[in-house]
Amino acid sequence: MLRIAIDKIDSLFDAIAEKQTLYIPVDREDGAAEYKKYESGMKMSNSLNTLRSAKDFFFPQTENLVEFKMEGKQIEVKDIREESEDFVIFGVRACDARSFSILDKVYLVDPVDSFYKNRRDHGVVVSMACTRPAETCFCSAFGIDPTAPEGDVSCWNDGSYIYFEANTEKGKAFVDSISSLLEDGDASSLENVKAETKRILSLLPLSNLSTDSFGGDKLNEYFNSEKWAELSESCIGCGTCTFVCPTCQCYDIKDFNTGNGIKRFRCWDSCMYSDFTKMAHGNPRISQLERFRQRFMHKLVYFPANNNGEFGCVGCGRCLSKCPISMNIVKVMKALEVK
Amino acid sequence: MQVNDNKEFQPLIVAFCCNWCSYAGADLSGTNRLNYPTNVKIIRVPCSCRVNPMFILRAFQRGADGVILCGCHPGDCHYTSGNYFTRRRMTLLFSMLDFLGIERDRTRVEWVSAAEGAKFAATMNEFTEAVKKLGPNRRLEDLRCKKQ
Amino acid sequence: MNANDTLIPHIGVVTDIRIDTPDVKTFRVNAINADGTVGGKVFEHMPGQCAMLSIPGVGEAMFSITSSPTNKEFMEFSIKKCGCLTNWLHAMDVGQQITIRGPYGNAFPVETELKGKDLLFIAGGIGLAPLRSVINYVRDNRANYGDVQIVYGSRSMDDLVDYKEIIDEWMTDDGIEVNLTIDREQEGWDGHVGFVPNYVKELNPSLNKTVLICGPPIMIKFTLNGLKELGFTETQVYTTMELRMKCGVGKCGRCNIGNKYVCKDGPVFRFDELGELPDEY
Amino acid sequence: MQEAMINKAKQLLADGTVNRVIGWKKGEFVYDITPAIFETAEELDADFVYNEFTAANVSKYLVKESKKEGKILAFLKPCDTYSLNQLTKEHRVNRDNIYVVGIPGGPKLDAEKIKAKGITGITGIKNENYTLKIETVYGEQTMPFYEAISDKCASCKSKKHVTYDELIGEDGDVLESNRFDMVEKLENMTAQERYDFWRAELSKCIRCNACRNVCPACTCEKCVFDNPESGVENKAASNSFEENMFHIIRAFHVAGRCTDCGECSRVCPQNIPLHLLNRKFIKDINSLYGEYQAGEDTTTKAPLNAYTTDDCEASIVHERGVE
Amino acid sequence: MQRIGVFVCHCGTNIAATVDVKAVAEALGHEPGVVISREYQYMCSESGQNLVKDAIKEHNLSGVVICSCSPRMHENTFRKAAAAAGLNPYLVEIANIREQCSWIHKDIATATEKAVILGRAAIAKVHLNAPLTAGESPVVKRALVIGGGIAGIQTALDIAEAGFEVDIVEKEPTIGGKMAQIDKTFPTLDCAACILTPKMVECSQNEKIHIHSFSEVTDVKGFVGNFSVTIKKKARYVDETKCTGCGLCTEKCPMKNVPNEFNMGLDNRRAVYIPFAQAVPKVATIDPNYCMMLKTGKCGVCSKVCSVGAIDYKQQDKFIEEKYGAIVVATGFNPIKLDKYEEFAYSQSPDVVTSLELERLMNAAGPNGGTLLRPSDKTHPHTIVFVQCVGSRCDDSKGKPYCSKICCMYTAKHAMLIREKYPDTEVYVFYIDVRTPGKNFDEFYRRAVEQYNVHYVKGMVGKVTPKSDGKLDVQASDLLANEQLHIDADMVVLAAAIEPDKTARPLATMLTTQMDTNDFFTEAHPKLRPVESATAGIFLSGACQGPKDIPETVAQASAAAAKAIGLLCKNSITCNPCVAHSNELMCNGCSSCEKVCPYGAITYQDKEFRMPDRTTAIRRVASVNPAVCQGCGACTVACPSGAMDLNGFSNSQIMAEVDAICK
Repeated sequence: MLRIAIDKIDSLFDAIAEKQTLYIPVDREDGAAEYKKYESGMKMSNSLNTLRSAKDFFFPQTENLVEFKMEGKQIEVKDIREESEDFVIFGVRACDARSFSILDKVYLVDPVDSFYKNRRDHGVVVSMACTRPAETCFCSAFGIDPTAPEGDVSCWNDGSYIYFEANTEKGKAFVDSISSLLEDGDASSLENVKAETKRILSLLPLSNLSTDSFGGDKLNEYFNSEKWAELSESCIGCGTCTFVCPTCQCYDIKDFNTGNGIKRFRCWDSCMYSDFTKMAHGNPRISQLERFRQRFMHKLVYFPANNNGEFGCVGCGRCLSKCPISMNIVKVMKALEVK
Repeated sequence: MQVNDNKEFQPLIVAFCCNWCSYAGADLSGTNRLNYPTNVKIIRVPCSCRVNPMFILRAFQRGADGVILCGCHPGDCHYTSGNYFTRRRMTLLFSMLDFLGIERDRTRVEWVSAAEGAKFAATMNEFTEAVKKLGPNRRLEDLRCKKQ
Repeated sequence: MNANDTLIPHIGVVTDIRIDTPDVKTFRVNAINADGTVGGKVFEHMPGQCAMLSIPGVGEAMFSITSSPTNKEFMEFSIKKCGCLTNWLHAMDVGQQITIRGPYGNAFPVETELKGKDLLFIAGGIGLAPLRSVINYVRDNRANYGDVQIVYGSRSMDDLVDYKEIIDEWMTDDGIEVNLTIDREQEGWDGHVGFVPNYVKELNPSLNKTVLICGPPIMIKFTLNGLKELGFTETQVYTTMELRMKCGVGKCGRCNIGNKYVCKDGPVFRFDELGELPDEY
Repeated sequence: MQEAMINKAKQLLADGTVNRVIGWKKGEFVYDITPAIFETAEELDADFVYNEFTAANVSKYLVKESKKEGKILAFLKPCDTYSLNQLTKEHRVNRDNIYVVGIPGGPKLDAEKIKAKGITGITGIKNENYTLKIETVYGEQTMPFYEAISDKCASCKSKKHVTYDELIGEDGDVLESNRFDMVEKLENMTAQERYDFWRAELSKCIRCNACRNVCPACTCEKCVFDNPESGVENKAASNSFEENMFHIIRAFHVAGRCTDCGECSRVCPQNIPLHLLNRKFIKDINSLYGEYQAGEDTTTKAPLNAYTTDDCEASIVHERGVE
Repeated sequence: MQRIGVFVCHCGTNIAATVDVKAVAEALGHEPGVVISREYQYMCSESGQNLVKDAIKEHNLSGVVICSCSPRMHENTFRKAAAAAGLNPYLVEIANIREQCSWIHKDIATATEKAVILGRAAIAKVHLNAPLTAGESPVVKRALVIGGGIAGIQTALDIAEAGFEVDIVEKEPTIGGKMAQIDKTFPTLDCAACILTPKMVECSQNEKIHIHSFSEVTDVKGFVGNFSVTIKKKARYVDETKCTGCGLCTEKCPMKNVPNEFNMGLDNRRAVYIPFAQAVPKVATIDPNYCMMLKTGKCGVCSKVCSVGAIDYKQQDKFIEEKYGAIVVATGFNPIKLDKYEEFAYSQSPDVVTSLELERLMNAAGPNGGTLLRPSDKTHPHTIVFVQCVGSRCDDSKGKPYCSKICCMYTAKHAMLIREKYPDTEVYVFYIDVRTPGKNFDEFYRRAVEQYNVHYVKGMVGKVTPKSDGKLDVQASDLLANEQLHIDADMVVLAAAIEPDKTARPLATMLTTQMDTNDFFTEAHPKLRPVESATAGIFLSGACQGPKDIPETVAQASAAAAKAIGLLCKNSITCNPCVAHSNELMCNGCSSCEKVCPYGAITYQDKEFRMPDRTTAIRRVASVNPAVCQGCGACTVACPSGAMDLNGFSNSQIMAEVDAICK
């Protein structure tokens, strides 16, 4: 298996960054990790995961879609799309790596979202297997193996070396492009690392979380559950869970009048927001209960209903640590679960 | 922001003037043909207390380099107390902008009575110069509104 | 990046504005051709499909295309004044350009399930707009369909959309029965007076008809109950929905009812399909 | 304490004083505690919790709850009582429908601070003589208790309950706090340094609105930033201006009303020290217009709704401190 | 989509000389919503207005922008024109391209560019203007006159004459003011009392006039047509309704050494006193600072001698609240204090007096019974020096920058009277300029010089030094002869500057009227509205507005009365529609707006609402009384949710202007 010694990782990053934009997770001053554009000298974070998910690379918080010039009765449409630059995201965890395939099922199905596709086509996802999962992790519940992450390229760290394995054509090309810096080596030590990680996984408090009772077939049953009232009563209707979530993909389209033209942009939106579904003549989801229900129904029921049973959650645990009032999908699942 | 032929930086100054004192003061400086720079554009408000901090930020967003608020002298407010509220609001707002590292000289409150045409012109001259020295507003700009 | 993206709209030109009722206007929209001339349609559609119209900086909203696909010259939109954008549209003059993207959503199954069937159209108020597209499509392909009955009601005579077309064209067509009603007695009106659901019951249409219904939610609810009382089944009745649609392509996440996206899986639903969905509309 | 609270709640439910209780409900881990409403003794026994992680200020929920039928029992920490008083002053709650039991406050712990030490896989936390013994799937870890204290409690301003119907335990005093230290530190930086500091912080903002939605002073029927009619509606922190705009205006809107409960910074998923903006206003108000503590009472005029004829001029900003 | 008409005024060459008006009209014609853009010589002329009216009709305009002079000049003109053409007058906006553009800039290119931007801002604003309808509010048919001097008296008499109730509030125990203290008036030399006292009596006898003497205004609420005024009737310890003014108490009071302010402290009165014989109301007043009974509880002489039992030592200040439709301010003037003018030895020598003191010294009812004697030794003065402009036309902080206007004439009068009565007395007048612009004024002054041989010396007195022989050494310079003079004077009379009464400033705050830096009330417009304040329903009478002599004061008093009568004649007045309003759906009921409203225009109600979640809720919401609101907008900023907005200056309108300017 191709590998590089951990103490040489900087030279690898330098080499990649020379050719294309490289993003790696780095530690912030407040201790949280975030993806940053690599510059020589940056140290990769040892954190389990970044505070914000990696979806930003393909589905940024805001992006301009199109511009208009208005004059008299005339409107001029300006297509401002540009070919994305090639880039590499290094160190994506298994949960986030899976999230891309979920986003793909939204943005790459007909009609294809060219803005998303553009970035997706030009981005190489290099994932990294987990070794120190946290108590908030529950990716296993969604069939994700954190010791075998998806991505164009998968990586493992045994403490001395980082091992590379390409999974896609794009990934292969990437590994080829850095192969001069890699060496072939014995990967047997990884088995121990994986086994240890799996042992830890089994000890995690959420290890026994089951998705068995969820899916598209119990739509009305869950929709009409009496539990929603109690679950949603303390929800403050902010968008934290949505915005840290790697799979939440709702957006709003808005116009910004610059004074010299209109910029039409899209930005993240949250189904938890009170005006998310508001329209000129009313709002179909009038209470926080309905909005709260929408979010979890979408992940646990609607998404699987439309996508062959695949859930719209990857168990990254971000919402578990970030929700201001500590309400989250795990609590919802446990409360709703039909025994 | 506007750039004239000799490329000297020409700041855009938005002046909010209360209808009763400062707007009349501005009129008087016109009546007396007292020059002040074209950079200054006046917006008439009934009272300085009508000026919402949002208007000031909005001006900076849209490309203003300086915002000045003019009202009746304390005690002379046409509405008795409006400018006293203005004074507190703007003191706190400006202090907050300062706290965020926005240049202090981009904002100002000045009391100009209807009789102080000369003061109005002098204030505008002085303020425009002060803003000119700072250069274009960068710290509170909205790049989307930047002129191509 | 040459691929078309549906989020990037086309330009349409408003070439005619017809005042239908005090709060409904019908706008004729043409495309701008490559040579700069104005004419033809911005895109083709099927009856029941929608388009996103927008005035940049004012707003963007989904409207059903009220003209029939058989009309090759232009598209029409009947729009009721109810918000920021529609106010703006109502105030504009002929010659105004707008942005338009689409077509979005599914259509009434005019080429499949509806083919050869006797059709009953039930509309209330501005609800006629999407059905008009189907009615005219049926009229232009008359041989493919059986009897056509139209029940249309509105608050008053002045609120009947497309009244002139109804009187001059639909009523004069053979094999089309038009039943108009208004909510309250009015001078100059010698037709039926009463609410649509009751009128439908009174008319007692034959049970072999396939029903297409559109109107205010309360009208749909009562009419459907009435139809059921008469013996109709949910599989015979189609409607078209309206929920907040933003992207038009089932991605932005706001128009779903259960797992269905109105903008993509709808807006046309058969009632038995709707019955499977959560009660959230 | 938890025991005493549950007993008190049961008693008040039983004697009909209240028909609901707002408190905290235990979660999956030791720290993920959710504010919740309890209606029966059974629910209280099963889920009610009060410990080092019950930091959430429940007073904002009372805006809605106090308008419902019947009286609700609210357990309020000293800092929470200031929020309630401020809401009462602004007629946002119906105080008559609330039965306040004052409970001793913090210091509360912040799980993020424990995690920031690299401690993960947490399955249990115990405080033994101000050393936290943390059980994890990776073995037991320890850290000093004080290092895990949440920011809001680390600069506690008061242990005094300013409104209550009943107290459990002794009432405390208003404290000399160090809460303005960081504001002062920033004030003493150069404008460029301050600008860089805030750019770095505010650029992290993802506009999740958690700070606003949790804030007991932000109870507007419709926030200007959500209202398309307001002309300043904005949904995303599209650029540095909008990041500034939202936080400046939000701080301005709560200036003179913010009780400094610290919830904004507690809930910020990006750890932006938003409370510093509020504290800057509080500090300015105190120094320019006299000491004022929002929520201390329900009658005094908020400093921005009042004036004196000899207030300082706005130019004081230009005259003092570091440029 | 709006249909906006833009009209650019040349204002002759006032605008057109520095602004390319054609280019402005052309540029603004391209702005969104503009359907017609024209320029014209004089927009405010009738044909200019017709241009607007015709365009409104022809193009079915939904908004009009006039680029012209200040809206303070002609906003109303164009609003009326729009209304005449059927367009709501509040759909008109003015872009001020004269005072704020053409008159202050010289470069045509930049001035034109600025004019376009100002026009653009007005267009952006007018896009969002809403048609407004002015409400009406009733007029209370009663006037308040604050100050009972000749100005107040005349105003009150005129208003009463027109048939309206009128109250006079006078802070002194009697009306009459300064004129009562004056001996003779210029230029006719007739007796002041002979003119004034009949008017005072008329006031007391007129059924429509109610005099609140020894009273002060302490609070003013409300607005034009509907003021609510709190008047403090200070305790005078004498029951006004019982006192007959017999004066017995003032003779028997044992406290004899109270400085008599009516005689400028030149003699004494008792602790209980009637200021002067013709006082109106003729009622005694006890001075609590000197009355033994009030101070120590021992005495009670006055009470014993009063046959009608009018003395009431327990009397308290009384507050009454009255409603008025109009308020006339007539607070008058005072001579400035001269303690800063040590060079004139005013505080060192009793023989240095002010002109007003001289009036009393020469008055038959004065301390010397009308014989002019030196205060120090009661001897006849043989040399009198008058010093003009003491504190007037002064550029330092000791005095006033303005000319006190009346000094030249009263000094000529004094000099003439002295020379007439005491021909052996030499009179010197030191002046900077002699200003006599009034009917028969210059003739009067020339008589003093030519007929009465008063020595007018152009020059300033440098120093007055009391000498050991009781004389005063006056050092002065004669500018015309260019020499230094020393005059041995028996008396020196200082023409002290006059200043507004000290009560005027707090009153102005209560009335929300403006004052200039000298504390004179500011008229709404010096030429167009000289007797009105900028605050509707408040009128200015007499010297409170600026220095005036008696004829001018009386003329202005009548003018103010006429304006007040004009208001009182109306049954109702049109309100300003540019007032605040609250969007109840967004209102939090937090009371912030109420706390900053200076007019108490905001109240709260509990109302039932259908909430967005389809429940109903009772919510506390603000509502604005449009008749009380004056439209300052303080509430709009205090309101965090933006529920409170201001008609005519809405949040969106102002932001649209900001956007247009910064575009």
